[in-house]
Amino acid sequence: MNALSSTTPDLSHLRADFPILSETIRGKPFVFLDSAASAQKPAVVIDAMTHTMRHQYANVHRGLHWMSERTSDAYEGVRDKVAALLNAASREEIVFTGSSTGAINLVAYSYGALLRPDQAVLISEMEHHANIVPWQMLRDRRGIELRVAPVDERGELDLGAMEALLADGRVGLVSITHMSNVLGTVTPAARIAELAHAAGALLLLDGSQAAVHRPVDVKAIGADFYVFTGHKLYGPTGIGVLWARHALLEAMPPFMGGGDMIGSVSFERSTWAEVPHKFEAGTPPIVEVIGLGAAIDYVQAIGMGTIQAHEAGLTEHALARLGAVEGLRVIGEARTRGGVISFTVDGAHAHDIATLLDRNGIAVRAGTHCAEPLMRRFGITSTARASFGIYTTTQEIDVLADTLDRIRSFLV
Amino acid sequence: MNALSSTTPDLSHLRADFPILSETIRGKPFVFLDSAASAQKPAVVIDAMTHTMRHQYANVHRGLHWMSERTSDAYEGVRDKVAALLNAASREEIVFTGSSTGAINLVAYSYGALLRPDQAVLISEMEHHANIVPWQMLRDRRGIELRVAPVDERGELDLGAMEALLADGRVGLVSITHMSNVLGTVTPAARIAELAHAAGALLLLDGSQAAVHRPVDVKAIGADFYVFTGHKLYGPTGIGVLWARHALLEAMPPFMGGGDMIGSVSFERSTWAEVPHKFEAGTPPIVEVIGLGAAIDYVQAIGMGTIQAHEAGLTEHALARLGAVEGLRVIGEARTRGGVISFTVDGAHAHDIATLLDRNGIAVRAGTHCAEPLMRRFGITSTARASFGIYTTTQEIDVLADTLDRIRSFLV
Amino acid sequence: MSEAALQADASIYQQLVVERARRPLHAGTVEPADGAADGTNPLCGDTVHVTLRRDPGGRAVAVRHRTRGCAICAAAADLMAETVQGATRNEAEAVFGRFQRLLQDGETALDAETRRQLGLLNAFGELHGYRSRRKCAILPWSALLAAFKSGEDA
Amino acid sequence: MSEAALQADASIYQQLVVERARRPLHAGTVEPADGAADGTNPLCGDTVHVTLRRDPGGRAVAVRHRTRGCAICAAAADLMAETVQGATRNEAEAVFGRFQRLLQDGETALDAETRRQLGLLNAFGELHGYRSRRKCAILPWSALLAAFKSGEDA
Ligand SMILES: Cc1ncc(COP(=O)(O)O)c(C=O)c1O
Ligand SMILES: Cc1ncc(COP(=O)(O)O)c(C=O)c1O
Repeated sequence: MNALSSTTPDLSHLRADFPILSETIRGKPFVFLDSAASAQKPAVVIDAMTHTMRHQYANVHRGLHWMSERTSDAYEGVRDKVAALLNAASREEIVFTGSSTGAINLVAYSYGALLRPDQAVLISEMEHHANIVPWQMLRDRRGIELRVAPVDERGELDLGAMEALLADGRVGLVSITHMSNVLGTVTPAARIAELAHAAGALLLLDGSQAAVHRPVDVKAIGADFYVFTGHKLYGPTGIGVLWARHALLEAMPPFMGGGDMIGSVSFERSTWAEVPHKFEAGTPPIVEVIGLGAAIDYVQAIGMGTIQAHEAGLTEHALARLGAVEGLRVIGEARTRGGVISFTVDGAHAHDIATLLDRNGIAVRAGTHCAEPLMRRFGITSTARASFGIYTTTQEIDVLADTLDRIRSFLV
Repeated sequence: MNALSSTTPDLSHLRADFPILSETIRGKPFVFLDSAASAQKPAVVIDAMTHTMRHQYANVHRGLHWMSERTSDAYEGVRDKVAALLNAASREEIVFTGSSTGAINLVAYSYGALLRPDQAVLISEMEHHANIVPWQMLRDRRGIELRVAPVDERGELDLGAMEALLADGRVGLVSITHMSNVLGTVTPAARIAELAHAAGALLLLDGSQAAVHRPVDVKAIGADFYVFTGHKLYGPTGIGVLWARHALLEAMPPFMGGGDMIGSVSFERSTWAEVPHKFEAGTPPIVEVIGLGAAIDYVQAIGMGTIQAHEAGLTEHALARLGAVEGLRVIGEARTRGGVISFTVDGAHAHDIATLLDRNGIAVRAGTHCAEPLMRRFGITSTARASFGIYTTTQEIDVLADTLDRIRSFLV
Repeated sequence: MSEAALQADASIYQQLVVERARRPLHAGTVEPADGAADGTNPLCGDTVHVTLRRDPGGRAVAVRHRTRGCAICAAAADLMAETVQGATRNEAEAVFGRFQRLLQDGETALDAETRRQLGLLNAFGELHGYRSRRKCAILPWSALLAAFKSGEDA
Repeated sequence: MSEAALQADASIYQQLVVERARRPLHAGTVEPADGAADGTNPLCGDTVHVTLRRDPGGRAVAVRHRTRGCAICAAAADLMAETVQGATRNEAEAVFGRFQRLLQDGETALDAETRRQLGLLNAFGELHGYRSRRKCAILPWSALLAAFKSGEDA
């Protein structure tokens, strides 16, 4: 049953880096299989934040004094780390936001203001609400059309249908997830970029999941916007990233107004600061940015390729083990996928499964996973979801499968 | 010279709570007089954040499992603490944002969408850019008028002029600082609320400074919106607060779209969650909210009244000591004021003063303090600013005054 | 499959809960009804449809539910229907109040008299350690109270 | 006022810097000028106006500045004017390059030859520990290079 192929890297030594993993839940060892909702934090991230607040903290940018300069250096240094992570052309292309949601809303308000009312935004059936609702709000504000590319039975994007939806040249922006938080599907980003660009549209990729699980190269993909969120990448809450091509950031109007994003202010007229500062109004999440920097150092030292291989091994093992649980149906069987597995069990409600797993120390998520339209697409109301991180082991997956077996016999 | 009146509470024992205060800067003891830009953090705040990430962390709201429930409880519990701090009518009136800037922009986008183009927003000459630029952007977006109430030579709001600006009944919102970050002026909030309401306008108070330095009672003031920012209240970065009357939050459209702020989502139409969740899209700054809760517990245990008295004593002492420095001019002499003192020195540029103070371990801020229009009002290009916190001592103010004396004789 | 593990499962999903979820005794609709209402949990999409008939004194002489939901919700609906049989709206509200206290504070916080009054509903005692599931047990009750009200308004 | 404290102040604001800020030797405007430009720091509002005259070989035979700014900026402008007297645009750019390295890395990172070439400009050696003030010292140089350029374009 221990189906891990020999090429799967062993990362079990990393568990010691995550203090929370030694907690017990209701008297049981903590089996955390909810990383897709938010990942746990390694000590290096916690320590970077603590160190800042204990030894080297002041507001950034505005101060001439030692503490402020040093804090600004640490803050700005993280822009280079993010640029390297995504292979961005320059550090000026990196905008710090509060989360992925904050980043997508920034684009919807700012780039959205540049779209003409007769243009359309194209999303897909497998988007997270964060990549649906901002566009609905833009539609209702500005009159643009919202188009939805279908997902096939396997849980893959229907590229043919997508091409048809692009054909009239009226789509100004394609906004698609790079990896589904429900199905695990990794979308063919470079191919979508080609399709979008051929139709005169730009491409935003929601990398909230993908950036955590695999190497991302925005240049090789040919994307125009890319977003991710710190707390899923083993980093702090309260910090997200928008990457966009420099020329786009230059052309876009600011989103929020306030300190640090202005050139000069008079009551008649204000001018904007250079990008990326134009988009960072007010005191930024300073300590959180520094913590994100530590998280990026941490995953880069492991290697995103290694992380991807590790999770591929886990996913393969999990699909085999879960597939053997009676009545269990995995939702989504994309050929390219990451370590997120949604499932239903005949005769057992997802919430009951989650509660009984929790009773046994195992944390999974149950519900619609902020993807109601996708639930409708598959004719279900909710799923249970197990998702993996760098600290997940095959033993944990085995505990999950064994416990599911027992729960099923108990409930059904 | 040690002019501290006997009624001034001695808070010097609190210094031990702030690890950073024992750092040295360029070989000198760290004298931190830049709290108005961002305050230092007591160990209890740092520990609350660390404890969360080490022992009890998961995403909030969405999870059924133990860690998620406990984290949600901790997160939601802070709403009660904030409501108590401001004397809000209910916890549902508290919305978490990324900062004061985020909170004001939320109101400018959301409540701003309810203003008619023939209405006006009234601000003042002493606003921080965070309370100017969002309204300029609203003006440019929606065509509303932006009116500016003047500030007199003393640095107080000209209430007569304000009344005149309200007289035609076209002002929909008055948005005024509760305490100037440059002049230290505390504005007569309850009186402004009366004037605004008599003219049919609502009142937003920017409490970024006031909430740090004195007790705030939004009910007694009669305000409609109140904002503050965590990092100035000895709390984490990346967290701000919007308080608004429940009926207003109900009436306002959402600002950002995404997870957790929806009732249900279909591609045709989405419905919004109950307030305050309607305004909290996506994964919130969970750890930062918990840290803010620890900061509020900390200042509440000291007592906001005690903090106010402490700073009143410091300010009196500082005005006496700085007033005796040759060529030094304090900008702003409001009768009701808090612990923020801006000054110029004849023949010495503010930046040189700041650098030479820094050379001696003393952190002050120099520049326009994100209040360019106010600089223009006083015919200056920049000031140096010393600002006080609960950990500030009269000894530190003495060191500042002595060093300024020396710097002056050295530079001029 | 260890005995201890099974017991752990059973501590939250007591035999009675699992049985009533599988084979409810009070499922269906009362026809004709003097009151009917739906309860929906927008978070998970679960729904409970409650119908009831009342005697001239206002007592619910028949209560039925149709539930599409989790085991907690389905069992809570069925045990609710059984418990409020013959109750007036006021009496049902009093039972609901006790039930909420059970969910909120747990069995040990209640006095013996309250626990006695709760009867079968004590099966949900361990739910108080599972805050996010409490609303599953409460959903049928919101539907019931709305059904009482709809009958009175008609 | 202790001697040690005065020395600390002087380590960043050397005597030469303070003197030139108080009493510049090269303030004013060259008239007529072959090149003129302004430099402005939007953060503090400081401005430097530079005018120059060149000989047929392109050498700046006269350079003057009008500075409204902090001591660092004023002294940097004055010492710049003195240092680039007689320099071509290329030579001035080379001096600026060395000056930037001094500000970036500090005196100790430079070789003896570079330090010798920097001459009076070594007075700004300690600025490298005060990153946010470097732009004050650089502002006059941006104005100078723009002034050279404006002369050539005309
Ligand atoms: C009066 C005032 N308003 C608004 C702000 C903005 O706060 P933040 O930068 O945390 O958004 C500040 C501080 O920078 C302030 O002093
Ligand atoms: C695919 C996807 N997009 C967007 C988000 C939103 O991220 P956040 O809540 O951090 O803004 C998530 C996670 O919740 C996600 O999985």
